[in-house]
Amino acid sequence: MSLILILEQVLNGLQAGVMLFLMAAGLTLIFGVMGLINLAHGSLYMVGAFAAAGVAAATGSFLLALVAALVAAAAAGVVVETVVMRRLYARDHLDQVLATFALILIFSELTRWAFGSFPLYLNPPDWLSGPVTLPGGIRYPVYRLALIGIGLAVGLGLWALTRRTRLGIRIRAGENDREMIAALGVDIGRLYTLVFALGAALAGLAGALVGAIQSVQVGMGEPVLILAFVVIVIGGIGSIRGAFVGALLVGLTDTLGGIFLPELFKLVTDPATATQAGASLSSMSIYILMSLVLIWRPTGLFGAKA
Amino acid sequence: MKGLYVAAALAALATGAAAEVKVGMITTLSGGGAGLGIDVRDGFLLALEQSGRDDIEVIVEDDAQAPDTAVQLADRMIQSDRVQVLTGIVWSNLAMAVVPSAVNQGIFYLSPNAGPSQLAGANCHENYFNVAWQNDNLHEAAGAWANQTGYANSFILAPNYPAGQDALTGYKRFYEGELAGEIYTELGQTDYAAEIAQIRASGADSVFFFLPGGMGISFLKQYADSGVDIPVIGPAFSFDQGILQAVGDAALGVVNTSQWSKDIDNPTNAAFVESFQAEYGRLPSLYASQGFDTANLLISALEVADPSEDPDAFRAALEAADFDSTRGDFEFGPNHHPIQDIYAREVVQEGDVFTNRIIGVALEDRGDAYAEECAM
Amino acid sequence: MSERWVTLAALAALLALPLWALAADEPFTITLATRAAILALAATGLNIALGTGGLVSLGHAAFFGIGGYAMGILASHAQTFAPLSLGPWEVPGTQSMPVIWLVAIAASALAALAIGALSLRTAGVYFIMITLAFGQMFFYFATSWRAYGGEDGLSIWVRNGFPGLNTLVPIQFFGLCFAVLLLAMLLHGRLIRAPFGLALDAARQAPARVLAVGLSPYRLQLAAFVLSGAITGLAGALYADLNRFVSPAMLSWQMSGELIVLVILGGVGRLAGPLIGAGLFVALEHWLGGATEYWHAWLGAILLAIVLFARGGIVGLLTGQGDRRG
Amino acid sequence: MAEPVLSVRGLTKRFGALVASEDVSLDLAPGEIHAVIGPNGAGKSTLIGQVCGTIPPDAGTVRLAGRDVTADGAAARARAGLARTFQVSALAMEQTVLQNAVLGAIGAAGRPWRLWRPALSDRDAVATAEAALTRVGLSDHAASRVADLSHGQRRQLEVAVALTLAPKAFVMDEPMAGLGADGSRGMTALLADLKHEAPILLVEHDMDAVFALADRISVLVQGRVIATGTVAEIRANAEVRAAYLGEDA
Repeated sequence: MSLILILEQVLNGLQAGVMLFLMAAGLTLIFGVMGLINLAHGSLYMVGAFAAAGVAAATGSFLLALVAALVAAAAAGVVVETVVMRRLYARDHLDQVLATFALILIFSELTRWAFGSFPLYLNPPDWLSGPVTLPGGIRYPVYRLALIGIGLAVGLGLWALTRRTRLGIRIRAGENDREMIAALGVDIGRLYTLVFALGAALAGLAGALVGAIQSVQVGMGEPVLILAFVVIVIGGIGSIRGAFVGALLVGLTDTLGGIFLPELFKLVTDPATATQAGASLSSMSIYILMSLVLIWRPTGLFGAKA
Repeated sequence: MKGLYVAAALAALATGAAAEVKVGMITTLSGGGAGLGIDVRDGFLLALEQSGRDDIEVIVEDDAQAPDTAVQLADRMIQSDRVQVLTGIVWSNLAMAVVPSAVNQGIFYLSPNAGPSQLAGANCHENYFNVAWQNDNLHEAAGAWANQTGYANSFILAPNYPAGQDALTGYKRFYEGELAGEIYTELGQTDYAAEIAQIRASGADSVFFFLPGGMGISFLKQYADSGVDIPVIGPAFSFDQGILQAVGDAALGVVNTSQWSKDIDNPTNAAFVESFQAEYGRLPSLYASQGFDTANLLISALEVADPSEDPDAFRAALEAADFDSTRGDFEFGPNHHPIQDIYAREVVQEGDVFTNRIIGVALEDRGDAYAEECAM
Repeated sequence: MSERWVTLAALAALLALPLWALAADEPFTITLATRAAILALAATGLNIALGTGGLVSLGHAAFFGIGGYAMGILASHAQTFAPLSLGPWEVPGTQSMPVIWLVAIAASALAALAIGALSLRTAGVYFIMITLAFGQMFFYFATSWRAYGGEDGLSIWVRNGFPGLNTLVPIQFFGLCFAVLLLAMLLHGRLIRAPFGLALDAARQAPARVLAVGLSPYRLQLAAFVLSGAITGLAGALYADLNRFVSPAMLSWQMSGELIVLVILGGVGRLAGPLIGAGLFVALEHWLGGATEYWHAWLGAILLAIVLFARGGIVGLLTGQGDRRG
Repeated sequence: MAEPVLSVRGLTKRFGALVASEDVSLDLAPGEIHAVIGPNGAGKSTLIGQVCGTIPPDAGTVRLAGRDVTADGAAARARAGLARTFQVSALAMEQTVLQNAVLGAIGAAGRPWRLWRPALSDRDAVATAEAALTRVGLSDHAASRVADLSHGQRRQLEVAVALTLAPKAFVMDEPMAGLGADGSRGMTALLADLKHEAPILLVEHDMDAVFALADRISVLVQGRVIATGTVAEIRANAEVRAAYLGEDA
C-alpha cells in the first residue's frame, strides 16, 4: 500500500469527519444548552437534503439549493421546537427519547408522502465536480475538498460564535446555569428556539452537502444520527471541541478501519476470509472505539465530570 | 396507483363470495426500499386489470422491509384471510423468513423478485416458483460479459451480507480473468471514497459492483466525480428506471446486466411498457416487469385449475408457464427457477430521461448453479 | 382504578381475546395475542432495568436477539442433524423448548453480565449510548455471520416442541407464552417488594444512601441488568419460535427503541406497563397498518400525544397517578 | 483514655494545587461527641468523604475499631460499623419512611439479594427499623412517603437510617442544617442520648449545638487541624480566635 493511497484515505477520513461534525455540533449544542436528547436530528438532515434537491431541480442553482436547505431545516427546527420540544425540557431523557423517536416516524412518512418513495437527484455543481491533482500526485475530487473547507469554516465560525459574540456568551451561560441567565433578563424561550434553529440549520446544511454525493432518500438521516451520537459521546456531551475531535476520530476510524483491517487479517488467514472478517470488524470498529473511550473516561474526552 | 388498488379491491368486494381466488401480496411499500415494492405491486395489478378477471382478490400489505412484519402478515393472510397464493416479497431475507413455512403449509408462493440460493437448491419446494431470477444470475451474466469484452483484471465489491457474498461468487463463477481486488463494504454504507481510492490504486481494467438501492446511487455519483475512468459493470439493480434519474449523468454509458429491458422486442413487452406508462405516468422498471409477469403466470395457471380444488393441476399449469412474458420466451427449470437469456444493457439518455438500451446477450438460456442440489 | 386492578384487567383481556378468537375461528387473532404476550415479556425484562433500576438501556435488542439466535442455532442444527461444534466438544442441536430456553437465558445473562459490567461505569446519556454501541456490535456481527445466515437470518421449518403440548396449535403456543409472561410478571411484582427491589429502587433514587448502608449500587444494578437481559433473552427465543425465524433485525437499534416505546407507552416501572404497551402497540400496528400506507406517521403522532399529555403512560392515565418518577 | 473507636492519622488530599486536607489526625473515643468545626472551605466535606470512604486519600490511614479500613470502599466501611448522615438528605424520596429504614437494616444484615419474600415481611429488619424510627420520634410517620415529610423529619430519618446499622461510630454531616430552633433542640437532645450507643464524629456549623454537645472539638482551617481540645480550651485558643474572628494570634 503506497503512501499516496494512505494520504488519500486520511483525506477521506477527514472529509467524513468534518461532515459528521456539522451534525454532531448541532446535537451537542442542543444537549449542552437545553439538556435535550434529540433523535429527530437526523430528520432535519433529511429535510435539508430534500429541500436542496427540490430547489436544485427547480432552479438549477446549487447555491440556492444550499440556502434552501439551511432555511428549510431551520424552519422545521423552529416548528418542532415551539410545538414539541419546549414541553420536553423539564422531562427526563426517557420521555425525550420517545417523543423524538415519534418525530422521526412522522418526518419520514411526511417526506415520503410529499416526495414519493424514489430517491431524488442532487449533484454537485459543474464548477465543483471532477478531480484535481494535489501536491504529491493525489487526484482528489474538488467537491470533497470543498466539503473539508466548509466543515472547517463552520467549525471556526462556531468557535467564534460561542467565544466572541453576545449570543455565544448567553449560550455558554445557558449551559452553566439556566436560572442565572433567566434572572439576568435574557428571554430564555427565544434563546432556546434560536439554538435549536441553529443546530437544525447545521444538520440541514450537512444533509444538502452530503446528499449531493450520496443518495437523497427517506431514512437517510438515521445512520448519520447514530454516528453523530457516537461522536458527541466520544467527545463529551455538550462540548463543541469534543464534537470536533470526536467527529475526526470517528471519520478516520471508519475510513481507515475499512482499509487496513482486511489487510491486517490477510497476515493471519486466507484473503477471502480476511476481506470478510476485516469488513465485519471494521463495521464494529467505531462502536468498539466508543466503548473503549467510555470505559476509560466515562464522560467522554472533553465531558464535564459527572 | 392507489385508485387502481381500490378498484381491484372494489371489484373483489362487488363479487363478494363469488371471489374464487385469494392472493396475498406482501411487499415493501414504506421506508427506503418502497420504490421496488410499489413497482412490483403496480406491475402485478396492471396485469390483473388487463386480464379482466374479477374473481381474483388481491390483498396487498406493506412489510416495511422488516422480516418479522412479513412473517406476521403471512400468518394473517394464511390463517385469517385464507389466501391460496402468496407473492410480492422483494428482499431475500424477508423471503427466507416467509417462504419455507408458507409452502410447507400448502400455500403457493410466486416470487416476483428475491431468489435466494437456498430456495433454489437444498431447500427448494414444489410450491415455490421464482418468476424473476436466481440471485446469482445477473452477477454471473456480468462475469460472462466481462469475458466477452476482454476484461482480464477486475476489481469487485459488494456489501458484507449474504446477497453481497453471493454476488461476488456469482461473478467469479463465470469471469475468467484476474482479480485486482475484492472488497466487502458495510451494509448501508453511503460513502465510498475509500473504496474508490483503492480502485484507482489497484491497476484494474474493470470494476464490478453490486450495491443495491441508495448504496449504488452513492457509489456511482462518487465514482463519476472521482475522475477514475475504469469501466464499470454491474447488475441491473443500480441502473433501474426508478433510481437512474437520481444517479443522473454519472451512470451514462455504464454496462449492466438484466433479464428484462424496455426495448426487448416483442409485442407483449411493447404493450406492457406503453400501458404501464399510460396508467402510472412513468416508465416501468425491472421490478414492474417482474410483477407483471408474475401476475400473468398466475392468471395462466388459474385458467387451468383452482389451487384450492386441484393443487396438483394448478402446480402443473404453473410449471408449464404458458403465458406471454415481457421477456419473450420463458421457461422454468427443474427447481422452478427461470431459464432465460440475460442481456447486457447500456445506460443512455433519451431526451430528459435516463434509461437503458440492450447492447448484447451476456448469457443465453441460463438456469442456475443450484438446480442440482434441488431434490424435488 | 388501583394499579393492581389495572394489572389484573390487562391480564384478563389478554387471556380472553384468544379464547374468543378460538371460538370465533379467528386463528390470526391468537397469533397477534401471542405476539403481544412475547413482546410484553421482553418489555417486562427491560422494565426491571429501566423502570425499577432506572437504567435506560438502548441495547436490549442484543439480548432479545441472542435469545432468538440461541433458538435458531440449536434448532437449525437439530433440523440438519449436524452437531454443533464448540471447540473440542460436539453438541447435538435440539428442538426442545425447555432446553432452548435454558440456553437462551444463560447466553443472554452472560452477555448482560459483560455488557453491564462495562456500561455501568457510566451513567445518564452515556449509559444510553454505550448500551447502544454494544447492541450495534452484536448487530453487525450477526449481519456478517455467514454460518447462520447473516443478514438473511435463519429459518426453522417447524416450531420447536414442549413436552405435553402441541406447539403448532396456536392456542397452545399462546398458553405457553402467556404462562411464561405471567411468571415473569409475578417475579417482577415480588421483586419490587423484596429486599432486592427495595435496594435497587433506592439505588436509582439515592445511590449515596445505598452505599452508606453498606450496599453496592453497582452490584445491585448489575444484577438487575443481568436478570433483565435474561428475561428479554427468553422472550427472544419465544419470538423466534413464533416467527419460526431469526434475523439480525431482532438485534437492531430500532428493536431496542421499540422495546423502550412499549415500556413508556404502558407506564415505566409499572407492573402492567409492558403488557399494556405491547398490547396497544400490536393493536395499533395491526389496525393502522391495514388502514393506511402512511401508518407510521399516525403511530408517531399517537406516541407523541402520549408522551406530551399522558405522563406515566396508559397505566398512569388509568390509575390517575401521573408520573411515578417524581 | 480508652482505645479510640475511630482513628484518623495523617490524612492528606490534594485536588490539583488545592490542598483539601493536610496531615489531618483525630480520634473518636467511646461515648464521646467529637465535633469538627471550621470556616467554609476548610475541608470538612473532603474530610468526611475520606473518613467514610467516598474520597480516597493521597496519604494517611483510617482505623475503625482497631482495624485499618483505608483500602475499603464506602460500603465496606458501612458494613464494618461506620454510619453516616448526609448534609443534604440522601433518601429514597418515593419510598415510605419505614422502607427507608428497612433498607438500612437490610444493608446492615447484608441481605439485599432476596428476590421473592417482601422486605416488609422480614421481621428482624422491620423490628430494627421500627425501633430506630421510635428512637428518633418518627414512628407515627412510618407509612408516609419521604417526599411528603417536612425538612426536619427528613433530618430525623437520616439519623434513624444510620441507627439501623447498629454502628460502632456515627459520622454526621451537619445534622442541624436547616432546622429551626425547636428542631435543633430536639436533634441536640437526640444526639446527646445517642452518643452512649456509639460515639459521634460531628461536623456542624451551629455553634450553639456544638458547644452544648461536644466533648471535644477539632478546628479545621485550610485543610489542617489547628487545634483540638475541650470546649473551654477551644474557646480560649488564640489561633482559633484568629481564624474565626480575624484577631491577631
